[in-house]
Amino acid sequence: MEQLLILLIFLPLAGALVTAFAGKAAKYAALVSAIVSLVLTAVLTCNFIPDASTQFVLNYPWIQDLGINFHAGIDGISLITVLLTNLLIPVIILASYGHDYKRANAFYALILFMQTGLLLVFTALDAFLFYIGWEAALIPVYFICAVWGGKDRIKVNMKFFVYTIAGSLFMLLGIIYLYLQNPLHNFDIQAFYKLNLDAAQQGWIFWSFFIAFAIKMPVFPFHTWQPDTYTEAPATGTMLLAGIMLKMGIYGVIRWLLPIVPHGVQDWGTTAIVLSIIGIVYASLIAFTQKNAKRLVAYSSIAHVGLISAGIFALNTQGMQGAMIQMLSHGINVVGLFFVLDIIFNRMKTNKIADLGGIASVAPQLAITFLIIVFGTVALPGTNGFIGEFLLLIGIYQYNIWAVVIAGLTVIFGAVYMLRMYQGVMLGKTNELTIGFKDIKGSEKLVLYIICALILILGVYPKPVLHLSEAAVQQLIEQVNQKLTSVN
Amino acid sequence: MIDLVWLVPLIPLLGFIINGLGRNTLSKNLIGFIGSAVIFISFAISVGIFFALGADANKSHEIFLFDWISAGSLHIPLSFLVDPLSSIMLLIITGVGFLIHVYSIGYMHSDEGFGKFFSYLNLFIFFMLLLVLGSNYIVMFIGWEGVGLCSYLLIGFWFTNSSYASAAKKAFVMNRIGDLGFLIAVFLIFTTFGSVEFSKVFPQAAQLMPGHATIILITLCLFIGACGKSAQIPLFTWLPDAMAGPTPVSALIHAATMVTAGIYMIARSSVLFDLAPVIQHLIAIVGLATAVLGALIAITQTDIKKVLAYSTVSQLGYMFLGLGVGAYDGAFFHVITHAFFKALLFLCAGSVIHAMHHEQDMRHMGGLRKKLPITFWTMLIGTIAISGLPPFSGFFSKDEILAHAYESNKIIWAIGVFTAFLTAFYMFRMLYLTFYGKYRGTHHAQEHIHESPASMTIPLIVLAVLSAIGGFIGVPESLGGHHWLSGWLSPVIGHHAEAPDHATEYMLMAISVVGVLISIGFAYVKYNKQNQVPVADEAKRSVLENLSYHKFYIDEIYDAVIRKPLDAFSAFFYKIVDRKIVDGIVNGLGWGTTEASKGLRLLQSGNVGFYIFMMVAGIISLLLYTYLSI
Amino acid sequence: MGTSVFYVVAALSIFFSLMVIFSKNPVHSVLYLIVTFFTFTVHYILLNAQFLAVVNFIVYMGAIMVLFLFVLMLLNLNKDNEPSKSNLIKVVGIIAGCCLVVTLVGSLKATAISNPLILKNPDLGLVKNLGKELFGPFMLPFELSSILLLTAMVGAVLLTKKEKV
Amino acid sequence: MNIIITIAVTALVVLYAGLFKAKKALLPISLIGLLGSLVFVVSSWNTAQVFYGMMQMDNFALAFSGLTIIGTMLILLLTQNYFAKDSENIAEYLCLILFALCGIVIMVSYKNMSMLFIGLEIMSVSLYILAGIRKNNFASNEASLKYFLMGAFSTGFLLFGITLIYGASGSFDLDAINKYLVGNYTSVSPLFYTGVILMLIGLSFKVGAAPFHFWTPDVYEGSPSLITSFMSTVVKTAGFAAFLRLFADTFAPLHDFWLMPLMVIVFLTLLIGNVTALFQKNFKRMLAYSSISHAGYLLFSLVALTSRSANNVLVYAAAYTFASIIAFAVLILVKQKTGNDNFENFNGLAKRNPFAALVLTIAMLSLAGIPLTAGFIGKYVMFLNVMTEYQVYLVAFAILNALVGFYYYFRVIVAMYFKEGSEIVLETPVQYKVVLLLSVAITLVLGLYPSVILNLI
Amino acid sequence: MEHLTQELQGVPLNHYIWLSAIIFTIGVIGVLTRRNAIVIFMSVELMLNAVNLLLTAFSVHNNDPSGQVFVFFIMALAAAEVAVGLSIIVMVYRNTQSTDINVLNRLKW
Repeated sequence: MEQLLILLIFLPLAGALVTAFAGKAAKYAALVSAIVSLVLTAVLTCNFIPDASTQFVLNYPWIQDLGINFHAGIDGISLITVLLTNLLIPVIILASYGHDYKRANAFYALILFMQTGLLLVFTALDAFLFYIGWEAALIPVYFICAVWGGKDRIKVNMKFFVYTIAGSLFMLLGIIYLYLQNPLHNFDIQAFYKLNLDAAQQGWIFWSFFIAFAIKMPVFPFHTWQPDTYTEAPATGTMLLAGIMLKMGIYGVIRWLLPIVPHGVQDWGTTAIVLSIIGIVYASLIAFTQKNAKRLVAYSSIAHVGLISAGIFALNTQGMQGAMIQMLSHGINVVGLFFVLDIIFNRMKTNKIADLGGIASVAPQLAITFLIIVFGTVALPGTNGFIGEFLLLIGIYQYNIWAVVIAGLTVIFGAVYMLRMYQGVMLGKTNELTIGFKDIKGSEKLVLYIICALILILGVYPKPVLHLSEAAVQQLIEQVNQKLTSVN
Repeated sequence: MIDLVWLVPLIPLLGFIINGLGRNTLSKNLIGFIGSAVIFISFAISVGIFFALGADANKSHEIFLFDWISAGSLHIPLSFLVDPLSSIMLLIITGVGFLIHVYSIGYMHSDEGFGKFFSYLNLFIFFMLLLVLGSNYIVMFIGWEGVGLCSYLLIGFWFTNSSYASAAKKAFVMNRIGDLGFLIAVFLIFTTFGSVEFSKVFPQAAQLMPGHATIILITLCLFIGACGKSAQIPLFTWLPDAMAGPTPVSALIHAATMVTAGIYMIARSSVLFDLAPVIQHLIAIVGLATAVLGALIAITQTDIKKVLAYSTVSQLGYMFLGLGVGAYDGAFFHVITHAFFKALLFLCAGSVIHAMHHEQDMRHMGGLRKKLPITFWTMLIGTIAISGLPPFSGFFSKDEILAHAYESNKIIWAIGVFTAFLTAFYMFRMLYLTFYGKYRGTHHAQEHIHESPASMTIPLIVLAVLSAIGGFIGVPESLGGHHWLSGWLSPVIGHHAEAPDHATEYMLMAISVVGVLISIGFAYVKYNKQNQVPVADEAKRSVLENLSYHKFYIDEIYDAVIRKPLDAFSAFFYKIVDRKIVDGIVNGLGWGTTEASKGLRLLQSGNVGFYIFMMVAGIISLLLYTYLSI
Repeated sequence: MGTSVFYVVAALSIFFSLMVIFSKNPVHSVLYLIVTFFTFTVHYILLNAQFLAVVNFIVYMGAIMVLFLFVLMLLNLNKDNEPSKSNLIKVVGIIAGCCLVVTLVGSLKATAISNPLILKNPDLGLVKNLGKELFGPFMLPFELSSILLLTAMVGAVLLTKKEKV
Repeated sequence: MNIIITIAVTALVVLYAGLFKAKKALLPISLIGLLGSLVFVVSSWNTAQVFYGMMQMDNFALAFSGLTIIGTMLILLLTQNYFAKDSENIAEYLCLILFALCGIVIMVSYKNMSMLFIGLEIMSVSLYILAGIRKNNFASNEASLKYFLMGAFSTGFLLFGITLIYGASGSFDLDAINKYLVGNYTSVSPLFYTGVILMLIGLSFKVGAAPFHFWTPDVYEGSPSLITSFMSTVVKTAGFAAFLRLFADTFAPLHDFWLMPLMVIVFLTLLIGNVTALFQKNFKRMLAYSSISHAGYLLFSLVALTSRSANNVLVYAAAYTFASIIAFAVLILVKQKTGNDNFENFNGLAKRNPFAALVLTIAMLSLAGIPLTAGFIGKYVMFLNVMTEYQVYLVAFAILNALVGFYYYFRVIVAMYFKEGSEIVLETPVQYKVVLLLSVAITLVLGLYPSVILNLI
Repeated sequence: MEHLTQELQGVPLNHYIWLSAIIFTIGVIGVLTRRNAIVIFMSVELMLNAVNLLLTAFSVHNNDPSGQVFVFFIMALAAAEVAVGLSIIVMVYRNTQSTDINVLNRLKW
């Protein structure tokens, strides 16, 4: 069964190679590869036993001298993220069909290359491997954004790149420290879990990891790369960044931060939650008056991620499960949002809310799908967003009631800015620009239908997904609590 | 029969799906038929359930469908609760809903979005049913937010008008403020009782001491939720704006059903509220204030729908007053009667508007009595019903609330009665302005005025009948009835306040009836005899009139106190904090490094002498170190 | 007389080396340098390093200095036309030099090693002795310095020969 | 020993071949000679022979010899047509490079100060000359003279240091010196300390560490690119090997003493190298500053002396060497077409020559230290090395500098991929292709499976 | 000769060190203050000679001939270096008609 995981991880890489040399057929090759991955993921999910154990474990020596192993496996938490990745990649590839990218083979190869990196991040059980995946996912997306992005792309992407890599290098520092502390001298996650570090050590390891993750998510005040990058990146890049890449940070917190330095979390978790919650309100407020829809969604993403982050640090089953499902939901929704904006940009060459309006009257299909996505984002019950947000809020509530009162403002603010945007873009009278808007068709329709279907299905019947991660999440929380109570 | 309850919401959902998918392909007749038929089927089933429940000794049935969310100790099943309260709500929703659907066939016939409209209506019914059927707070919340969504969609139905779209947004956002309260209440309930199921929460809650802090917090949050949905102060301003939607929507959502969800929710949670007298007082006061405010504003409005909207606000305030004084059944009674007569009034107004080609300003109406006879007569019935003249339905329900208010606090009662007088006044003002006097519109329009088609008038007639006789389900004992409704609801709403003794009750009734009659007379003199017409917008008014006409400037106050500061904050955070400070620090680091680079590279002057000098300096310092360290 | 010879010669060394760096005319510098080297030769003799004294005399004074002089003449630099550095730089340079010598000597704590130099083996610096050393343990570097010299030869030819363009 | 002989003989053969105008044969002869020496490297693996107590061909020496020889071979492959257009004396150039390589092999294997000195000087003198072989080029002249003057000056300090150590310990032999240190640990003569510091200065100069780095940018920029590539890769590697042999082994007992100055040097080197590189307009000059910064990282191995220090330097040097060779190879190609080294000339390279652009990208990623390239492994082992002594602040500082590094390395990538440039088509000659492919393959292999090199020494 | 050297045996070693250090520093000062490349080069030679002298003194002090052998190597280097250095200077002079090092500042920043 392990072979399945090897196949899963390296199939996209093979796909990337094929795609790179596929010439004109690159986009189809990429899609085929992505769909095969998706099918594999489905097979994997079917074979997954939803308990707390790590399954499909691979463990091969890699760089033995440095104690580095190719150690990967899947548990419930990983599975959700793997599912997210392999579900969204084909959607994103399909969503890019509206563009005629130059050097398409390189473009699609990079996407698939990134997929391998992401899968490594989400399955790694070896800190070094995790780090490698972490960076391996970053490079392709940098190129995607910088080569195919907007006119300000170079500067903005440089900032993005340096910023994120700054975080990850400090994480590397933390990893090295843990490695040195580990008497076994390897990077095995289980060995890291067993380390007994004192409070000071845990504190600074917490920060070395947290900053990396916080930048990736991004949590206030490490977020300023994000709106610029999202705005300047090509739609595909934005979707990759917001849909999947951001989850690396969340996953990192769950997998690497909480269980390794529970005392650090205990000492600094409040700070993290406060930052996250500030981020929610702050980003929501900023989103209120954004003039560019893409930027607005970018800020909204900061707010949503802030909620997820706060939910995780609340350290309880509901918050964590909420984070799991919200990762999935946010990925789907944000991809949908950016895709709709991309469709609009493709046709109108602008994402300025003031320039748009009235599209709903000429493109009803788009209007409806967009509406569903918007309501998914504002967490209307019956959509996927609600499940996550509800669980997250209940998780945060158990941490602190005032935290939830402030974090809960997202419920209101989200509605305000999202509906403002929807109104500005879709409603009202058509103007000279939007009068000639063509409704969605072909691949656009397919993508949006898939996204809407996912939003509704997850919203109505989330149980299978929740079930996948439940045991793993509970075990993780127990583990953390045990560590908290046993020592000190 | 009761086990089939899942069909009740499911069928409208099917209608939504069919109409939604076929909105461009199916013919209007078919859409109208499907849209109405599904509601009718639901109605039929609801009736069946109602009688089945009546025959059943067990008054509470939980129908489990599937597990929805489960995380840790939190388990939320999707299950329905059929009990007297929900069964009666089913009847109202599907019954009134059906009539409004039928009405809409006529009303919306010429609209492009006919299919869309029906699908939205069906969806609304679905969510509303979910709201009342949910056996736990979360399912209720789904419906709660779902109806908010439909309200958003339907208010913004004519979205090309951007002020309509804004009204829709406003409605949704204001509802959301309440929803947050609801949500927090749910969290509190979950952590306090370990469950959100009604069947587990209420028995546990009954064990608690009254005035328990958590309970107070829970009920407060629930009340905030109810305020949002049921348009109470301070969250009521969305409801008048919601009149932007097509009139059947106003009738169905913003009069008969959705806005009463708050009352339903509080009635449902009466066990909790009974334990929190402080909150009950708060509810009573807020309700009363809302009732007065709504009535005061309604007096001077010129838009026929706005009058009805503020009247709705006012009536909702009444219901809250009822809840606040512990008359849950009275409040609920008013919900029912209000559903009848307010739906009727809105539909009549719709009929007028339909006839006037979407003219809503009463200053351009007048003398329509002859041209629209059915509309006139039905509207007259509705007006009398709302004014509270016996034996029309409004009389009984309003009186029950007032009687309980009197028991609770005389001042509250006095204000309540005064509000009732106001109600009678502005309702008859509306009636006179619309149907009496001379026609004040353009001649061109006058020629086209005609009575509405049967699909519209039949629902009017049915509703008029209901408005007229609907009060008999709750005839108080003092008038020889035995208050069937109260008895029916007693398994759900265990505790209810004692009614005052008969003599007092007679006196209260007399006062209110006489007062109402005087008000009507006053309106008659002013608007029929003297043919006064409200002045144009820009004309000068007295201070009080001006305040009323401009809705006490509440929208403007909100705008200045909340929206503008928030937008200013937004701009401040974005332009100053985010761009300048947070991003400025990041960019500053980059800039600093570049500047450092510019500076440092000057060291590389190209001059060998300088290089060697620097090297020597380095050597000297290293030697100094050596000297110092050994 | 004793050790005073050393001090006299040392003083001369210092004096002439100062003259080397302070005389404006490069040719004079070379000549002073030759004199300085001569004083070094004397030092070698005093240390009984006869072989080195000879080599120093031949290689430095004979070959190297002549080369310098030759180049100076070739380039026609026998005038004191060197644009001198500003006085500030000179002062700074001298101060730096003083600092250097202070720190250098200070770091050596040279005063601590006051034991007099005693020639334990009078034959130490004789050709025979050095030859044994050179062709014994130092055979390899000795051989390898041929590469160094060869390199220098090739380089000198390469750099100064006119290209056929 | 036979390695040096082979190289030296090859150099002589080349010199003679040059005399007989056998131009075509020069490069093959050199390569065959180097290949021969490489064979000797492999064959004497694990033998740890000591020659006359002067040279120790242990695995350390062999590994570094191997690396420098391979690096030289790759650079020699780039000489095709490189010198031909402005000189007749190709044989001499090759000969000088080979002589320098001789010096380098001595430097990596010395066991006696005299050998260090001889090796260093053979190498340096060759380089003084090589830097100036563009006789009519002002920049080349300037580079040569600057290098020479400052090199000679620094040699003085190195020699003074050797003298003082000799004075204190009474020997030039590294073992004897080490024995002296261990034997008199508490009463090491003050002369010795100063000697160590002066040697630190001399060697820092050779490897281009701040504040003794000033020659580096000017000389690298002024020298012919090919020579610069040799200087910045092979020579730098050798310098570090020499550094390591002396400080990591012989002077190890005094680690506490020279750690502090070394740290200062490391900090300064990282800072100056990275920060100054940021604002360069000239690609070659940027590479010069980047080489300074890499010197800073390489010195990490001396900050914490572990059993892996030597090997870490090898890994890092290998990563750096191959990536730099790629960079210089592409630079030479670009410069031959456009005439100067500025960044603008790389604009749009991805269109003109996608292969070169891709390869250069990988090289830049490696230099920047991005995972999956050798450069990352190099940086990683260095960080790991100093982290064993928990030099957290140093690593944090290095990380900050690495960030600056990303910035300027990515400028090249940005220029190649994201900017529009001239339409001049750039062809890659076969030999260049070979060099580029080999280097990139090594870079990636070391990045993906560094085990091949991690335990060499 | 014999007598002379015997006479001199009283000179303390540190005086040699001082002498070398001073001459070495004079060389450094020369390098720092002069602009003529040839004079700078001569100053470097001065530095080397200071080292040579010290090495010899240590050699005598340690009674070890290897120090003097090393001096021999330094001389060999000096010879090589002079050959190369002077040819570089000549080459530069050919191009710039100057041996002033301040002319050499085209490569900077």
